[in-house]
Amino acid sequence: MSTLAAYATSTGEAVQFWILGTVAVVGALCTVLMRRAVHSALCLAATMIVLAVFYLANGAYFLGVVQIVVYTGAIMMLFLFVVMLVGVTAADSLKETIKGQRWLAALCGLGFGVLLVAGIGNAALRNFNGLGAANTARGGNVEGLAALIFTRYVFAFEITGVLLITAAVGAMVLTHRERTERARTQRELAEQRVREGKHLPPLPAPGVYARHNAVDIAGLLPDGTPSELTVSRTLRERGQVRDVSREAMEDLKALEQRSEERLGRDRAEHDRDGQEATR
Amino acid sequence: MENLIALLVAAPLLGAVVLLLGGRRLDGTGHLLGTVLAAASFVVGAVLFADMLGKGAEERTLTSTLYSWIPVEGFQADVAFRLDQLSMTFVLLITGVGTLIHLYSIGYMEHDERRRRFFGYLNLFLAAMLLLVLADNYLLLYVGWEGVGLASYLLIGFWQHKPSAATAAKKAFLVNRVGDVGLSIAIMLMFTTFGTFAFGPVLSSVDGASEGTLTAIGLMLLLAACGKSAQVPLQSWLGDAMEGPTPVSALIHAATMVTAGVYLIVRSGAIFNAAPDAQLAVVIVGAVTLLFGAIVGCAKDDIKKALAGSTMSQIGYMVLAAGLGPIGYAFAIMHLVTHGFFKAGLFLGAGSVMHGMNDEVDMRRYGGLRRYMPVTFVTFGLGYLAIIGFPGLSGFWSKDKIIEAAFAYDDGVRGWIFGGVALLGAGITAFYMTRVMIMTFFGEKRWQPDAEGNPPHPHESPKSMTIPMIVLAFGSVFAGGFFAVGDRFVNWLAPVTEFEHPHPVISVPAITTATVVVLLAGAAVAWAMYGRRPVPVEAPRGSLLTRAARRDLYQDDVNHVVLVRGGEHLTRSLVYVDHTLVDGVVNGTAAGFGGLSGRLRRLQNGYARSYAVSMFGGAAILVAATLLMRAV
Amino acid sequence: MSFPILTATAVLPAVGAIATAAVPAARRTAAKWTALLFSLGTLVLAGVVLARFEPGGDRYQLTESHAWIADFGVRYELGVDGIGVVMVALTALLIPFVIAAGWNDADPLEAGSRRWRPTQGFFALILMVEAMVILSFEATDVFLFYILFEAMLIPMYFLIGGFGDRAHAGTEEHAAAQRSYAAVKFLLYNLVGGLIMLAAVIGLYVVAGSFSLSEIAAARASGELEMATTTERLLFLGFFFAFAVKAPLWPLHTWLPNAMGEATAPVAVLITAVVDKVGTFAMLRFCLQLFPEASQWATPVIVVLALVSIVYGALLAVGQRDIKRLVAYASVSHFGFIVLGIFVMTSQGQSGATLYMVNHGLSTAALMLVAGFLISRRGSRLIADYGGVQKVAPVLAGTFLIGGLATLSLPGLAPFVSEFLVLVGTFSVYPVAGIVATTGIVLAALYTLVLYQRTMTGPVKEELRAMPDLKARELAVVAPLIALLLFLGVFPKPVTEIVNPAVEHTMSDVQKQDPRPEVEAAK
Amino acid sequence: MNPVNYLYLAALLFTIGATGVLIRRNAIVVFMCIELMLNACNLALVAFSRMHGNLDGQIIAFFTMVVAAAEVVVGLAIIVSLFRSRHSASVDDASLMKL
Repeated sequence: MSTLAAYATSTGEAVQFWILGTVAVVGALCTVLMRRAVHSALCLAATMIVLAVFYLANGAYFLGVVQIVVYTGAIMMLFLFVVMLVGVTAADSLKETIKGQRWLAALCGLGFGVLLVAGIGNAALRNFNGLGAANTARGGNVEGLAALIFTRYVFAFEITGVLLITAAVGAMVLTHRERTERARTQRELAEQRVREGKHLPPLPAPGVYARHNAVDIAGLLPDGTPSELTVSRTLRERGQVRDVSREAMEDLKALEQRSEERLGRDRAEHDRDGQEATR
Repeated sequence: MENLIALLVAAPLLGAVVLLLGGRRLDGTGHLLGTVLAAASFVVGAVLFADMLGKGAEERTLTSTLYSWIPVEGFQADVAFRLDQLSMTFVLLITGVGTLIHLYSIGYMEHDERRRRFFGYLNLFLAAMLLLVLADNYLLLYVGWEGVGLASYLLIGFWQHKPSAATAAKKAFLVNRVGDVGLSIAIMLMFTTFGTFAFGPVLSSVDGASEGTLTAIGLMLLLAACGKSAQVPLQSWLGDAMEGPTPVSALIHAATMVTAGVYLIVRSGAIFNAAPDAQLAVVIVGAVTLLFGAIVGCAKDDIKKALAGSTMSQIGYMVLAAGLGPIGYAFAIMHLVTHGFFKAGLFLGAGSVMHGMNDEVDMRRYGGLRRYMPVTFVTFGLGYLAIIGFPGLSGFWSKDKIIEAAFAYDDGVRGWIFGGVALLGAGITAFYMTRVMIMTFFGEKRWQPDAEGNPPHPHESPKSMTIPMIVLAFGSVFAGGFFAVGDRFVNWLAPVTEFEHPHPVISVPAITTATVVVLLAGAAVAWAMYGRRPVPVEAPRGSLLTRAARRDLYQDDVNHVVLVRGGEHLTRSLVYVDHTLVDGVVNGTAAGFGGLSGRLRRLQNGYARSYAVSMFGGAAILVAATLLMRAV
Repeated sequence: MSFPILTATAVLPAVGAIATAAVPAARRTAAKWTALLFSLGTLVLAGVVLARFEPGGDRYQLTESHAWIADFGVRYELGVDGIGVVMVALTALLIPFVIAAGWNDADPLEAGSRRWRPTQGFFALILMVEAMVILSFEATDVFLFYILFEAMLIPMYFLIGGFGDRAHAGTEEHAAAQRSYAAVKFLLYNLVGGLIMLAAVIGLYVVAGSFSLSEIAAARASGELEMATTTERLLFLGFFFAFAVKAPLWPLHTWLPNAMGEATAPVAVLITAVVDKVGTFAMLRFCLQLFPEASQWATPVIVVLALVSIVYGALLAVGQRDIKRLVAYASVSHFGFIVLGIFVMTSQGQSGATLYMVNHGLSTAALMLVAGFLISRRGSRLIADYGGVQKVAPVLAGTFLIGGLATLSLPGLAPFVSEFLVLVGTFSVYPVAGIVATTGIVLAALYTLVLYQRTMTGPVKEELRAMPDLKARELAVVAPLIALLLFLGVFPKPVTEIVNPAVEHTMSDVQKQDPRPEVEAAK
Repeated sequence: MNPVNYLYLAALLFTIGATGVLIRRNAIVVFMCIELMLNACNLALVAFSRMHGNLDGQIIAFFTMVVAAAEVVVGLAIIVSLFRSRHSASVDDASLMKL
């Protein structure tokens, strides 16, 4: 293990870097470019796992594991959870609405990247100490970190602990909605509906077709247009309602055409029969 | 005795303060108080005069320093008085005529609800005028100078509800201010030249100064005199000043204030004596005004304006005489005093006529008044004879001397020119005064009803008005003779003004004869034109010269076009420039910043991502800067 | 240590401001009386200062000195010379008149108006201004002066922007816009000036290492402190610019007509008679004393600017249609005279300029306050809306005329003395400038008399027939001012006695001698 | 191979993440991009730790993770409550930061 942490990289690490590095960059790009948030999240998770491997490769064993457990395991799951909450299948439009924003962003990104690369390239980073000594000084990477955290960085550590608790409480405060009044009973709701004078009877049922899962298909009004009321609001907002009104008409049209053809052929046969009969 | 000098000024000043601050409680008695205080001042003057007569000719000058007025490093102005023969003459004239006119005003202003204030202003005028002639330095003289200007402003505009009166008052003050600029600059020149502006030191150290400086001082003093004494080119205000009540015209715009310019020149005689160019300018101004006023006087139908033209012309004589140097100073002052008598008398007579004619001033609507106003007719007539220089009356003695002196100017061509002008002026004077006399008191009645349709009922004025007229008529008749016999007046003034006997280019009897002939000719022409034919009620169109003279020889029109219009355009364009250019630059800058901010505001579009871009760009710039700094 | 009387003159009005502001909102009259009493108390203190000041004594008297910001050498240093003590007295004298004249100006408007007018605030702000102006006349520490110079803008801004003239043309909204324009313009002009001055103040500290006026002046005089010519000139310009904005000198004057036009008449008096004087006073005290060579270097340009101010201000006054703006432009003209007097560097000029500051304060106060009374009666600032006032309100017209005559420097009234001294002082070194400035007296007569003629004489306008004459309170405001104008006109010695030694000091600062007369006159 | 390549990779990932923040409107994706940037920093820190042969870099990376966790918790909570009130997770909808 200690050799891995040394400043000289082995060929194996080089190969690993180039392969996984590519993966990480592609993952990052996909995070930015995917239209659906859930895909972005998955790509980001992939990048993070790659980074965890790099940590391990750099001798930061503890961090590598924490990266997987905390980041990939906890934080990314939190992301996915929120994505689900907000609407998992809604795709973002990537069309830019602020004039010039994309160009400026690209320009700044490119410029910044070039600057960073140039800076790193200019920096004299040739002599590495390697991590071997540091990692082994107290018996291992974890022990070494622990020694530092609980000595030199103990205040920072404690303060981050406080920060975490504050954040947890803050999140609760932000998302929790205090119920300030008694929940209304079914009777009261019914009475309210009567007072407001709309939808006295139950909402109309969704359209039911044998070939479809009916919940996401709007029931059709007599003129053939779909009724909004028949499908759940959540589905509507996610854009997951399927409109089958035209489909039904087309089905009918196809049916009619087919029967026409069938009937036409019958008539032709009939005529022929008739001619034959008169002949 | 010195302490009495301050009392001369203090008495009318007290009157002015009490009357102006006293409020309506004094409405009933105010005019009496004013008159009494004016008379008190005259009495003090008479006492001082008696005292002065008791002393030798060289010891007659009294000075009295009250207190240090403006003590500043290198600049000492005192409130100090000087009473010598010259000031004494003026004191007696001012307080004497002033008291008479106060008396006259009691009757004249009887029906005016603001009579108390009128007397307050009159007292203020007396105080300022006495300060003017009693001051021992030019700066204090300047105070009196502006003080009489203020009193004149207030009195011309006394009937302020008449826009024409208010305008005339403003015009008088403004034109006088132009003259005041001259006096200011003269004082400043004296200060820089002599380090002082007190009469004694300045006039006694004239020899040390260069002629150029003295000429400059002289010309500036002349400018001042032109303003105050209505000499060309600053004469335009005097005609309009007749908008004031007639006693004001008599006192201020005939007898006293307008002669202040002559006083100034005579007082500064030492300076003029050393600056012949300035003297020449004075003589020219006097001669031009003499003719100018006379010509204007010939054409005016308004009795007061005709008299105003005459005043201008007579002061022209005085200025002309004052410009002649030691041969003329005493005669200038002598004519000034006799003129004070007869011109005040003439104005009071005119006032009396107007009083009886529903305040009508147009002579074409008078006529035949001699039977209705006998006292006025006689006193006015005596004044008339005096002013045209009828032998034996006051005007003859004083004017004749001036004509002689003018012929004596410089022994050569100049003597002929200015002597001739003075002689011609005498002729024109006789013409226009005869015209006034005939149109007013002779011929047939041309009376017209006034604006309300009341026909005039001419009647003799009350005693309070006629008595001053009679007293002044006495002066008009006898004063000149009294002064001239034995050169009394000349000898009296000589210690102050110096005196040389004039040596005219032609003999004195010839001049006297010529004068008499010329004035008879003038009077005869006037008789031929106005006495033998009926005078039309509506003024005929007249010749080119008549029309020009009616319009004051177009001087007002020139002023209007050049100064008023030009000034209006100038101020209007300056207001525009101030608004658009001076202010515009600033407002433009402000608008520029506003516009820029408006543009920059669009960057703040509220989109967090936009802000993020700028942050990111900023970070990039920071990185770039760091790298650059490392690279350098 | 003796009683710090100079501090007291500034602390008392400041305390008064707090006390006035603390009076409950409903008791407006009590607040007014509080303000008036405090201002009168300050006047008494100023009288004590005047009495304890010895004209022939040290240059700076009644000095106080305490460390303030030790790290930068900033000290709380006070002291008055002859000029300062006169200005303190003038300020303390005028404020009671301003308060009395503005007695009803900050009352709530009639019902239905949405504008909020905190009466207490109005009087508290006036006292605040008084405190700062007085202290700035007393400050002998450049930094302390700078702070006050800037800080007095704050109450002035609110006085201009918050309490406009009730008489305005057009709608309330339009008037509010005009007012806020004027207030912002006032603030911006003065802030720009102050900013440049701040740079110069810092520069001075860098060069001299001290903020103390007396220390720097002494070091300069003894030659310990050498300033490079360019440095001195730049620093001078920095200071001068700020003072020229405040004074105001052409072409930096355009804020004044707006501010004076939109503010109430007492506040306009406060601006022109009190606050602006800080500018001219500071020219005398700081520009000439700290930068004598640079002052002489700049003199020709400044003299020309002052002349332009005189003539230009007067001409623009002639062209105005608004009474208050007319007075404002007349003030521009008068400030031209003051600056001229300061920079011609003769004894007469400087004495005249100092005297002019006092007299202009009195004469403008008289004219402007009467104009304010007139305007409040008719509800219009336009000259054309008046006519024949003399007939219905003779006392008002009379006081207005006297105020106008003082403005045109009629001999016998105080401004004549100062104006003539300035003219003589100018003429003795720059004859042409003297002559040009003298023409200003004709223009002054023109705008004053035109104003009087159009408003007071002629037939009475129909709307004015019922106009009341001056009330007792108003007469009590104007009468003492006129009495003072008359008194100082015939007997200015009490003031010149105090001012003369200070002027001699200044003359020796700039190392100038009065020109000798051409001829030694016989005595 | 030179371990500096890790730094290049970190720079690249950081830039991609930053660009993503600027381009995407969905608040959740923006958040993910921020996480990507943080991870890139961590990678760089770990690489530095290796280069310099001490563990401080890792400690800082560790703290970064903790803080990132706290930040995600709060951030996601904010997104959820925003979504509740606005029925949208787009950052452009919350453009009230102007007059």
